[in-house]
Amino acid sequence: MVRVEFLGPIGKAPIEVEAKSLKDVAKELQKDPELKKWLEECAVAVNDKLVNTLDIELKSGDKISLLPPVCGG
Amino acid sequence: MVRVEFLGPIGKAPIEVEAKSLKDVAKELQKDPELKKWLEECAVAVNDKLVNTLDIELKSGDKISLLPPVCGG
Amino acid sequence: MVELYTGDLEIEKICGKWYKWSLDKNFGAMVSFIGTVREEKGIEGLSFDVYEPILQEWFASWQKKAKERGAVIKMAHSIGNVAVHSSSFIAAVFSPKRRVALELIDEFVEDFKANAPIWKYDLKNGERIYARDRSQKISGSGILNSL
Amino acid sequence: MVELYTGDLEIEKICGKWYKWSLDKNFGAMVSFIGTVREEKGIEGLSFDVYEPILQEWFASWQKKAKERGAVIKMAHSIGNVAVHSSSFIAAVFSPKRRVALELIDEFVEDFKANAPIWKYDLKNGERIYARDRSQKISGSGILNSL
Repeated sequence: MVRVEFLGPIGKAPIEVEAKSLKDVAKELQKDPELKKWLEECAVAVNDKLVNTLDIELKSGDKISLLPPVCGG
Repeated sequence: MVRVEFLGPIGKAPIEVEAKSLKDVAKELQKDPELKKWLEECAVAVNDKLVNTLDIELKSGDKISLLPPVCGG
Repeated sequence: MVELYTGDLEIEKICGKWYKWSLDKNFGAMVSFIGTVREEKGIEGLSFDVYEPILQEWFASWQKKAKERGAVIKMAHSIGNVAVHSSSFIAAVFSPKRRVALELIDEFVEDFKANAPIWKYDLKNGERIYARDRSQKISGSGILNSL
Repeated sequence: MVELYTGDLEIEKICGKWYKWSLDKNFGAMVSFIGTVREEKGIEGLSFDVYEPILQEWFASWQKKAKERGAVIKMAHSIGNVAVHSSSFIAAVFSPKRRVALELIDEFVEDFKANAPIWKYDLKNGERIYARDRSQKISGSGILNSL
């Protein structure tokens, strides 16, 4: 099981997902119609490192974070 | 008579010069060998306005300032 | 490390602390950027969420870049509510050379706006409204939708 | 108007005063540049001569340029001796937009270095030595030698 966290304005509680890769996580999240618009706009971090590809293997306990568009300052 | 002031590191007391134009002032200052190196490096102001040409008529009481290379901050 | 504070920043205190710290380090130049909440569209203020783990890592990578140019960066940011005409952000670059300081503050602030994991909300009639239209996608966004 | 002070600048006081002044003016960004005397070549400090009439006019022309872009510039400088690890120069740009503030501070500081009528001396063994090698000719220099 990996943990998926939804940061900032997404306002959704963390979920646990059965996944062997980031691709599995993407498939799972795409099932939720409310997440549709966020998936298009979010960056993704695995264990707090931003990633640029879905070709990443995951192990149990990994943390996936979704980061929507930012505006600090 | 116009007044010529030597600013900053030139370290020379002001002088009064008989001059009808800035060209007259230049001719007068060129007679002083100690000013030679400064004339090459200095900008010139007439009544506290920087000027870019010697073709400027002067009247009695005008103030000419020599500004050597600067370094503020 | 980014300094994070709940509510608005005490700019004079933070800036004074950094300035004093810098004096015996032989930096010739300190350039600072302060962001203050503007009164517009009837907002009472702004509110901020910060994701600290990625923010600190992003900042550490900038500190490394600064060090390679002989400079140091400092930054503080607010978490939560900040009223109109109060400050939520300050960054400063310290460097022996003025060109490095002037160039780094510009690059740093622009990258901060584009990539620091901080989310902004307008405070209006007591509500917290995500400032989506002023927000930027972090580079690499959208991969979860790319299958 | 440029603020001129004898000896080193009380940066925290000046900066705090400007910051407080700015808060209700609805500027979103304040960018400041502070110049501090570096310890090098065994100097005790620096010393400055300022020609105020042309300095104020030069500054007024920059204030006009800033105003056209919705910004305000403030500046303070030392006259006379400033010890190593003390500050002699501070400038700040206030603007509703961050890009204007970041660009203006850079242009202003560079033009200040090239054209503000201020002369710098090293203080070494109690002597005041003109820093000719670090000084720049004001544009239009040399016309008195051009006949």
